[in-house]
Amino acid sequence: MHMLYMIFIDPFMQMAQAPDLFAQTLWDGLVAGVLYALIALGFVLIFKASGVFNFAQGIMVVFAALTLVGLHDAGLNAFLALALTIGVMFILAFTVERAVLRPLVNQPDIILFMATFGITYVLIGFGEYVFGGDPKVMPTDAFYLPKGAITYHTLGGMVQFQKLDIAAAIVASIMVAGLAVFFSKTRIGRALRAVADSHEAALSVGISLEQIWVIVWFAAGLVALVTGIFWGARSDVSFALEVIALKALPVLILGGFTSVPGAIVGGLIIGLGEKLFEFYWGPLMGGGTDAWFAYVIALVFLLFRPQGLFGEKIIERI
Amino acid sequence: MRAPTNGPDVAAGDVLLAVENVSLSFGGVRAVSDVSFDIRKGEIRAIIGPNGAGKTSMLNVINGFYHPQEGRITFKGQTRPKMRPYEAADGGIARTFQNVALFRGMTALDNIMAGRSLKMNKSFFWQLLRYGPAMQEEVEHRARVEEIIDFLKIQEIRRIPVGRLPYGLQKRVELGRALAMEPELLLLDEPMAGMNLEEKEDMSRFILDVNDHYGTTIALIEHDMGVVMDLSDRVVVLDHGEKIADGTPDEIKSNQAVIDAYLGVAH
Amino acid sequence: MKARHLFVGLACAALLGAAALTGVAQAQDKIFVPLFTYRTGPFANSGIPIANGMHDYLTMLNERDGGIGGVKLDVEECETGYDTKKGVECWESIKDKHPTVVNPFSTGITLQLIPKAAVDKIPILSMAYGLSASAVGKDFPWVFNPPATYWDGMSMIIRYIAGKEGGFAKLKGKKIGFIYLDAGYGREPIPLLKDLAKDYGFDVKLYPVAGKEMQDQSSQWLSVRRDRPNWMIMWGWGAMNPTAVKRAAENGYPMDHFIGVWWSGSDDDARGGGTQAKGYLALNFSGLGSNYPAIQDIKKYVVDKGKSQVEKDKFADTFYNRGVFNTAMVAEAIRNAQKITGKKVVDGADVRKGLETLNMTAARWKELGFPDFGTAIHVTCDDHNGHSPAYMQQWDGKEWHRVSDWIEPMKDKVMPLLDAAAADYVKKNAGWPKRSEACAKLP
Amino acid sequence: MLYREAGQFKTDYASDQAIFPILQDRIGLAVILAVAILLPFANNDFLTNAVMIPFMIFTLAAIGLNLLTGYTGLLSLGTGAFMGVGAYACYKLTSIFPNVNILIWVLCSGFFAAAVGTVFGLPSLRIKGFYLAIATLAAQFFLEWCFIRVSWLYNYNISGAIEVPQRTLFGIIVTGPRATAETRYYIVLGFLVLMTWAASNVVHGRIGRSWMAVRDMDIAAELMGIRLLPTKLLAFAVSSFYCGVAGALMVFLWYGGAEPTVFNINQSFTILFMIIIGGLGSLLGAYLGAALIFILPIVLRFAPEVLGLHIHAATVEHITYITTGVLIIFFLIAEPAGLARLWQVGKQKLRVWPFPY
Repeated sequence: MHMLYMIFIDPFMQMAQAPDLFAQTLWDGLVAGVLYALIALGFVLIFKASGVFNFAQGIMVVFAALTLVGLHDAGLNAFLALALTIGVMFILAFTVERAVLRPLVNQPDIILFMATFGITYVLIGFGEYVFGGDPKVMPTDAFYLPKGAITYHTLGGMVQFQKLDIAAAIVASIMVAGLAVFFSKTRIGRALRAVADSHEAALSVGISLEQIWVIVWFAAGLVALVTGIFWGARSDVSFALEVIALKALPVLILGGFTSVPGAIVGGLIIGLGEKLFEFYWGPLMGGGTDAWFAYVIALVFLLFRPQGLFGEKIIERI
Repeated sequence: MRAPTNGPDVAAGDVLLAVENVSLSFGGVRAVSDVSFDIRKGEIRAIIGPNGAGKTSMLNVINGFYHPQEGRITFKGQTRPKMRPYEAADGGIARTFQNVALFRGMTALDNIMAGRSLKMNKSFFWQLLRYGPAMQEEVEHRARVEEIIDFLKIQEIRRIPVGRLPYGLQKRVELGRALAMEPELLLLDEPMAGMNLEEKEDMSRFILDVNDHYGTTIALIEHDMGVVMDLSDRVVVLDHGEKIADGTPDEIKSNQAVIDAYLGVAH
Repeated sequence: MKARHLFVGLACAALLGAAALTGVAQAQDKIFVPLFTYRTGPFANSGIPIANGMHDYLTMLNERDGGIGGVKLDVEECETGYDTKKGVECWESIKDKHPTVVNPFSTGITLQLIPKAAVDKIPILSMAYGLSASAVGKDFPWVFNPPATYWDGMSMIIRYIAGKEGGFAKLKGKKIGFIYLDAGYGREPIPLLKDLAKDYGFDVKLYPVAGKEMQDQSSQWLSVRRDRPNWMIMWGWGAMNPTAVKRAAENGYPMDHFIGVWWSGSDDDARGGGTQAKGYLALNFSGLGSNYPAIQDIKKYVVDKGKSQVEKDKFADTFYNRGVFNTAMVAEAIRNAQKITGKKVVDGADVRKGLETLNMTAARWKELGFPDFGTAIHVTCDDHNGHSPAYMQQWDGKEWHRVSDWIEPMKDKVMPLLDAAAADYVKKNAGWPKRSEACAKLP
Repeated sequence: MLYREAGQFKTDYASDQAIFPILQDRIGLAVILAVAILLPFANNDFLTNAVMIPFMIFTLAAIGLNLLTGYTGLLSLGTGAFMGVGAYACYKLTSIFPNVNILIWVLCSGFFAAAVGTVFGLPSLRIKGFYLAIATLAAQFFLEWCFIRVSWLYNYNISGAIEVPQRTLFGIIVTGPRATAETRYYIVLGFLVLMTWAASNVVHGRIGRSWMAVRDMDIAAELMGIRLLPTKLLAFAVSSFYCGVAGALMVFLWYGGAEPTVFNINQSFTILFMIIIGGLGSLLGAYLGAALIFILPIVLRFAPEVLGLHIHAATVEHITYITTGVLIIFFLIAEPAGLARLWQVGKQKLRVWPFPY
């Protein structure tokens, strides 16, 4: 009886009694969701255009952020470092296309998936070799990232918005909007969508598949860089960041592997869901539920909608 | 055209499968509407119609892959509103597919052996040991499969993964896999699509032999009118999901609705 | 063609492998000190400075004194990546080379190696980590974990808090939060914390942080805001530490009421929090800064000669000094072993005796060139830990400062727990060998 | 010239259905087994303890995953957790019933893993491909959390880890620190050989065919009377059984104790690499993949030292990472179907040698 009360009534009582904490949980969930969505976005870009499930996205986040901070620490001007990092991400995209994707064209999905593990290993080794394994502090001032928080004393307590989180949310929105425009308005963007629909169709309108792959991997690299800057500023830039990539997986399930808005909505659902659950129900189980809750949401969700949030219902044909 | 003795006489025999007022739709799009026909024991029954007429959907309904929203199906005297595909298979319905649906990673032999799955029942324990009853069973069924392989003249390709076989041979292996199930009713979905004349003749002979030799009832979808008219005892014609004609090949040939449908005359 | 290249490649790899496996035996004219380090992987931020400290001190002894007792030290790092599998692999690769002592530097690896230590006759020195129960010498003759156990650490923190609150009586009704890495390491102090809570009447709130969530922690710190504990204690490691410090600062938690254990007090841990982290407290048992003769010698003989991997600005930071502290104990144990056995080149069995007679008083530390550097350690046959005191350090926004005297652990609370834990371990590990090694004595 | 099947005629289907129909293959197998049996006489503890025992345990787990992913086409990322279930089950069983032979418990722990695997396999009816992989991630993380959180599982040990007690078999110590490397080696080898043999029997018979049928074309399989859910669940159960036994062996005969992190997601990924590199749907592939992914980094780590190069341990580790990554990509490009396929191609070439076809 007590258990049922703790599960079904007490959390809602708490929400009502301390609305400030509830609001704060919602905000934290949203911020986490935006950050998850950013990682998922990198996955979606590559999957959409090349059908590759890019496991290396997580390490690309670390690699991009490390390069940026490494160059800055070496004494370069912040924006020069940023420009150089973008250059490095382009070289990476180009190399991946040349050395990995091109020789493996038309292979089954799982082989390409496996190849991205190879890329992960190379990037871990290379990144640690060049930059060392010790954590770096993201020079937030140099990049004009805001510090501090906006605090509202309201709802019988206080609600705090970290300026950095607000900036992350804004940048993420701009990025999503930018990508949406890119996909629908530009020639390359339309070509990308053509590739997503059918490789033959893309070839028949005279678009080089190789160029497109370089472009999407480069775009994913940029998304990784942005993700790395914000995650790095929230904690620090180290290889431990790599594991957050796993959080993008349930997001992808919810949003679908090919949908940009899906990645955003999925990210928000996962972020909100796990923060609310951990905050209100986690203590009942001894806490730490955020390690698995996102995956369970995704699993339950899949059982009812195997095609994802934005996917079409699949009719099987023979 | 087959010998006249095989026509009306057999057609008057027992009904093996009856389709009554079946309707099927996907999200508002009607694939089959209010279709009724029957298949009699021992006959070769053709289902024809222009593209998109709902022929394949009809086969899918018959072996339980699609569940019609309305109507009912009676097979061997038993009426079931919903039948699972494996229940259909268990009841003796086998089929081949429009686009070959072989197990591409397996050899031709294994594909046909897989067709015997339902007939093999030795427990997991014996399977683990691959000894005693399990091995005995394996050898018995291998012998049956070898008969089919001989019958279809595919001895040479036994050990080749089917993904590497030419299309015509794949179709033959697929027929073999269906035969391995020793079905009472064999559904063939365009068994001769994409074949040259010689291959078509071979396949036609196999179909007739199966019908004669094993007494298997056959329902087939085919586009080649010559083949259809030669092989089948009775023909049902679908167009836009509706039945427009049903009868012997001769009757169908002279049916105005059928001619209109094939020529694309507006209704 | 492709296939042929592959086979050639595989053959080469196989040959190399065979060579690697047979090439382990070598001549013994040096004292072999393997260092299990991790400069890679998710915990590298804590591992790198320690590795540098350990490596550089031993190298300095070689350069300055020509080794220990006139015998050169053969210092060899084995990279574990904080991964148990690789740790066990390292053990297997060094065990036939007459190693003197193994510092596993990972609780997971330590737990794995404890049973092997007695069999392979290699002592394990797990400096204030690993299995607390291994402090009981009669059950764990081959394992040493000075200068203090986690339980000692927790009791010191509570003693410090009581001091700040104005006595143990004032703890009544207070709320103490405990945020920890959700693993054996972080969970270990919980029983003692709960015992103390019962004794002194304070409330305990637990905030586990899963390894994967180390870099987020927003839910945990929001819960902290809800529960408003008077004090926060942290048992964190790796990237968990700087993130926790940052989140605490963001959530407006008073930093001078936030205390980390000695593994949560590196420079990187606090630096990540920037100026906001000002006031953060952590336990420490090794010295701060480079203002010690021996550390200056490291600079002179090793760092300035380019024989170290340490970055200039990270020389002699907190965890670097912790590494130095660790190898200072190792060196002392080797000296003791030489004295006890009369041998110059000592092996694991000898150094076990050396460790068992480790007695590093303030005077001895001074002799070694570390005046007032480390806590006094007295290891005995029964007590393989010493239960030494530690002090509190505080971050001023730029560096750590010592802000307390030596804080004594509550041995009366800790010892019964330790004995019970050791007995429990022996009971559960059927067939655990009875101690057969005689107690070592310095001549 | 030696590798020919000419002159070996089959006179009945039983011998034609044998798993190694060619004589030379059987001889080769016998030689490999003999080498495996004689290996401990090389008296190299590093080889037995740190190379062969783990290699065999990884192979066993890889066989398990290959039954599920390679043969049945169900991608799973929960291998590590299923191994954990086996290890914890074995630990609990031997704590509760210490007098029963430990090897029986090792085998029994497989059944616990099978049960858990079956439960987490239930979604496989509705979910396919990468979606299913992520569903198994839920199993991975949830079980990992349980290993940390449910203290009963590790007998309330303060260290939060499981510790292997000493157990004997006919008076010989088989687990715990005092068990010799040779004893443990032979036990693991025994499990591996028996379970490989059983797996090979299963995949070559009716059940294996129905698994592959489901993998290649699930709809056609269903229309042929192969029930999808029981078939997939059986694959999950058998696969998890193998992983569970591998997990129990790993803790009891290799590590001698384990923290929950041993069964983390990286373990799952490692074993997945093994089967992809080795060859999906091939038992030989599990062996080759485990050899490449597990032994190669060890060789790389110790190679510079042997060659007399003095490189920092950390640098070696970095180079190991890079080389491993490059080799993974290289092998995928050279033969996407895995090392086992390379082996077959080589064998085929040998058969018709000196002619190219």
